[in-house]
Amino acid sequence: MRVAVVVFPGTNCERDVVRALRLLGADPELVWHRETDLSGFDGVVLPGGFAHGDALRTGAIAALSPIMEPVRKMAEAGRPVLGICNGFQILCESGLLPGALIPNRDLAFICRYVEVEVVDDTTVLTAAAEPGQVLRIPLNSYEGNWVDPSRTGRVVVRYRDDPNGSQDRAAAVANAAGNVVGIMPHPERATDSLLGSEDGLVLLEGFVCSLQPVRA
Amino acid sequence: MKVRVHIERRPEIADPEGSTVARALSDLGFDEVAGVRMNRVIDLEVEGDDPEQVKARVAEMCRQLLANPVLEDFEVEIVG
Amino acid sequence: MKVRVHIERRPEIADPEGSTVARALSDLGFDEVAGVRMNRVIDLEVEGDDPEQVKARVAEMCRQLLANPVLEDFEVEIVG
Amino acid sequence: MTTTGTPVYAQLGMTEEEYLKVVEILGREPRPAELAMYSVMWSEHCSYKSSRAHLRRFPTEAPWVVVGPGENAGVVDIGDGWLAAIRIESHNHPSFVEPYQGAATGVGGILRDVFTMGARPVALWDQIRFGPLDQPRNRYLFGGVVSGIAGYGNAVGVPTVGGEVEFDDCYSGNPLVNVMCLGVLRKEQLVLGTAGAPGNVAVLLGAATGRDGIGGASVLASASFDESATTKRPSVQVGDPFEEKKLIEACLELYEKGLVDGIQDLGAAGLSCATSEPAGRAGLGMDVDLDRVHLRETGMTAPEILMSESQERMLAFVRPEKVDDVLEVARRWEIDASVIGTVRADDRLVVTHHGEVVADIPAASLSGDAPLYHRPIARPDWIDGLWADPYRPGDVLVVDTLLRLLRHPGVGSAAWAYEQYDHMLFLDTVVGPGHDGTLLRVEGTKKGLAVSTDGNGRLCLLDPRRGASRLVWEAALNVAVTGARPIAAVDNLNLGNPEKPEVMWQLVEVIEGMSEACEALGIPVVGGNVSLYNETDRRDINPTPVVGVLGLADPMPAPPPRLDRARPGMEIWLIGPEPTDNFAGSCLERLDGPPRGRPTAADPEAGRAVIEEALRLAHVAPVLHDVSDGGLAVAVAEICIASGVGATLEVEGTAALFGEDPHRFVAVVEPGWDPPALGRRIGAMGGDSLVVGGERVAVSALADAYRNAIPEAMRG
Ligand SMILES: Nc1ncnc2c1ncn2[C@@H]1O[C@H](COP(=O)(O)OP(=O)(O)O)[C@@H](O)[C@H]1O
Ligand SMILES: [Mg+2]
Repeated sequence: MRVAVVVFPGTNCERDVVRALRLLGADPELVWHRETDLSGFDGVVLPGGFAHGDALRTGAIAALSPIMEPVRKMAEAGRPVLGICNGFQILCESGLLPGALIPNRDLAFICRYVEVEVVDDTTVLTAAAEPGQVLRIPLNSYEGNWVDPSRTGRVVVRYRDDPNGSQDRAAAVANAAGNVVGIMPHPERATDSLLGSEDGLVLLEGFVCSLQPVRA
Repeated sequence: MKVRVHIERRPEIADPEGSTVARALSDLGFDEVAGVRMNRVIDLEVEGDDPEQVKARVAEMCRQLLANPVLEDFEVEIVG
Repeated sequence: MKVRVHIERRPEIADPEGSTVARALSDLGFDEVAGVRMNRVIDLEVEGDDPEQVKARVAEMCRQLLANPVLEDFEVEIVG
Repeated sequence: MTTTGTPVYAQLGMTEEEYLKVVEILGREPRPAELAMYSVMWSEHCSYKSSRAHLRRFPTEAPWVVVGPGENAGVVDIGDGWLAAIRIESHNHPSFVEPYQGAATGVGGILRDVFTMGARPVALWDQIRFGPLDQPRNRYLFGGVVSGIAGYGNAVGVPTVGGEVEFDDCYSGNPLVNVMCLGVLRKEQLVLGTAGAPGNVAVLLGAATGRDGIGGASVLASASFDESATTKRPSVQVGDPFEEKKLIEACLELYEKGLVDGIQDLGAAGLSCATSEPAGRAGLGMDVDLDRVHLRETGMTAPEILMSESQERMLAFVRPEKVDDVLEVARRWEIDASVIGTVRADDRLVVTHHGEVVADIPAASLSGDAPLYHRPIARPDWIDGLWADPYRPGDVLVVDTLLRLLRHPGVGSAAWAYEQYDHMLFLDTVVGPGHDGTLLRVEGTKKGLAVSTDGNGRLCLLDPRRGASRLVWEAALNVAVTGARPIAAVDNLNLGNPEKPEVMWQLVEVIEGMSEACEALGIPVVGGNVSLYNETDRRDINPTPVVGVLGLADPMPAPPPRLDRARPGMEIWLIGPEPTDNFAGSCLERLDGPPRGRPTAADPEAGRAVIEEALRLAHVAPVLHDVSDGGLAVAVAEICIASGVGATLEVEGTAALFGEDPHRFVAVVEPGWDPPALGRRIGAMGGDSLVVGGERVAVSALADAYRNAIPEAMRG
């Protein structure tokens, strides 16, 4: 199962995502943001970091990168598209997910474990999890405060407390079809008990399982 | 040509920076402050002779990149 | 009273964000852009009747908190 | 050459003697650009002219040292073809002028020092010191520095995994901002700061050059602050972590493809340093054409271009046939690159601007002939008075004292700071901030690298030699309790004005103390930094050396000891010598007033034995925690808080509970273990309170005090 892990200038979690996906038996590959073709890939991950230094608005410049055309096509074809942290921000900026991400309520960068609850298991990210399942996963962001004036976003994972002011305590949001998901905490950082938690595995497992070719 | 773009956060969107600054001002004893909104200004140096045309181009830049329609409104002004 | 504070980065101070935006605009084909500077505007709602006095108070807020005197210049304007 | 009556050399911070030395080297009056280059290169910050003679005292050799002091970072062999690169640097003065940018550019600079060596930077640490938080200005500086470190470190994508936060009056007008970086590389990727061979082409990579920090870091860090400092500010350097991130990736690709012979970062003294040092190291010269330097501003003069401290720039030395490949890599990573010079076979550094020669000097003279001062040294007379009058606490209320200690922002949790730092990136932070040493696994191996940094201005004020020695021992023990054997040290010597003989005495004593401890531990000093003139209105800071110790765990204990692994029913043991009732320099003394007395000296024999014991126990015990700030009571309280379990301690007396004598650590173990020779059982884990000396306090109350110490103080 080939997964494209997109690298924008300023992305920094790409190698962590590759490591975690390999752990689950997927075949991840780094793809530079100027590429214009993703044929041959079964899914795509936009990893965390600070694409283009977060200039202007987080994710704004990356959303216009050449790679986003094939990403959009994948999304339209129903293939799994996952944005983690900065990747979530890019998906919102590109319109693939509703809403936008603004600075945390307390205006501070937050790097710590948070507890989240899966509230919807019908997306590519939550397919292997149970509704109501509580996970402990690191949050690591300054602009993690999701706002959605249109109120069309589907919240699929929710913070148990409210670390950053996010609307509906949303930690992860999906499109209507459930194949495009953005998540603010980092599941790839919770894949090894030696580092403190393995709770991210169930999310990434769902993603990897969803890579199976869709029946025509 | 000098062009100034004002980008204003829509009133219905939360402004954590503005609230934080408002709180800090009142902590400093500036009790007369009733509200604060933080906005952005982007100053561009753009080549071109026709102000209307330049304005139209910059508006296009705003639509494509400089402003996010979910959060923000923009205004373009030729300043020199 | 509505007060607007313009905060501008001093011209000799580097503006990496502006340069990144300039590069992005040129990538999008807006070749006419010769330079971009990112600046800030703060809109305040301030209680008070005497515009001069309000202006002086807001200037004081700028000195104490709103502007960074090492990097930025500011200007206070009563807008309504 | 005078403008407003003051000679130009003096305006540039040079003495008349130094100026005459330039005239002697050149055999003529220097041109303006030449004078500019000598002035920055011969500044205290760049030339170490007051400290250099004394730094030679450090032990610097060991079979595993690959690169010792003198290059951008120290490099040690950690086995199986892997090397570790480490360096520490101060950004004290810039952080006082502009806390956010000062700290941010400090992070940028230390990263460049490490990836200049061919290493991928894997972790950062920050050691920051401010005046008390009850003053708004100190809160502003602390907040600004922490956001600057977060803003740069997080965005550049290197985790900040540890550090120190301390508060003391003496830093009110002069905060200390030190940053340290660790990198890892394969042996064959090591690159040095050399120009290589004649004919090599110099390629300037990264950000455009502007008037940033003209006479900035170097001159700023080489003079004291006074009233006029705020008006004479140089143009502040602004960091761009995004540019640096691209630069890191581009440089690592250059090394991987073997495209560069040598590379040098542009830090203090900018191009002056980056051209002359690599040429000087190779015994060669260089032609440099300033017209080819990519500039951010128009109308820059030659001296301005040569002195500019614009950030995020590197100078690579490349064989002519590889230049196109280098430019291609730069293009792909979307960074600017300009070919600005060629290495000469002779020793001249020849700089042209607008077709005119603006400098023609022996390249090596900028660093090689820098002034060397043997400044007067005198032991301060006040020290005997302090020694004669030690603090004697007598009996204290245990719980009340413990809570007061935990509530002190220098003892309480630093989470307020480190939760703003990404400390988890790269998935290798096995023991992160909030413990003793940081432990990082080395991907693809069974090895772990551990680092701890320690500084203590109070101890070092009272006895700089004993104080500095104890810092080394403490850092070494911190590393050992993660299971890693100390293998190297770096240091950052933050002191006052070296023109005062007392400060020079402190400098010499600190170096002696550190050297003695490193020798006793058998670890070399592989690099460091000296920051002098840390004074405001003639008041010097306490001498505040910061020591970083690097340790290697091979194999790494998995899981390693951590503060949060204690469980009800486990036993608590104390390993190490009995404490004395000496409180000189301790946290308990600080609650009472200024430091006084003479601190206990380190005991090398006990120190070594305790470290060996820690190394053994790290593979057995769920928790090992060294006893330092606040003594045993605080150490056990920290275990209770982290693990969420109470404890009963069978220990009494102020010295035993709050003394900070060196070489002691706590082990929490399963009952029925094989007890260590140096240890004694002092209690057990259990319940939800800490019970000690007939008093009792809920763990939740301890946690409250500990976690709110800084947040509370920051609310003002
Ligand atoms: N206190 C010290 N102990 C050991 N080495 C030191 C110390 N201070 C500086 N050095 C070494 O001197 C060399 C030059 O330092 P410096 O000029 O600050 O380097 P850079 O130009 O990279 O900032 C470095 O290799 C550094 O490790
Ligand atoms: Mg260097």
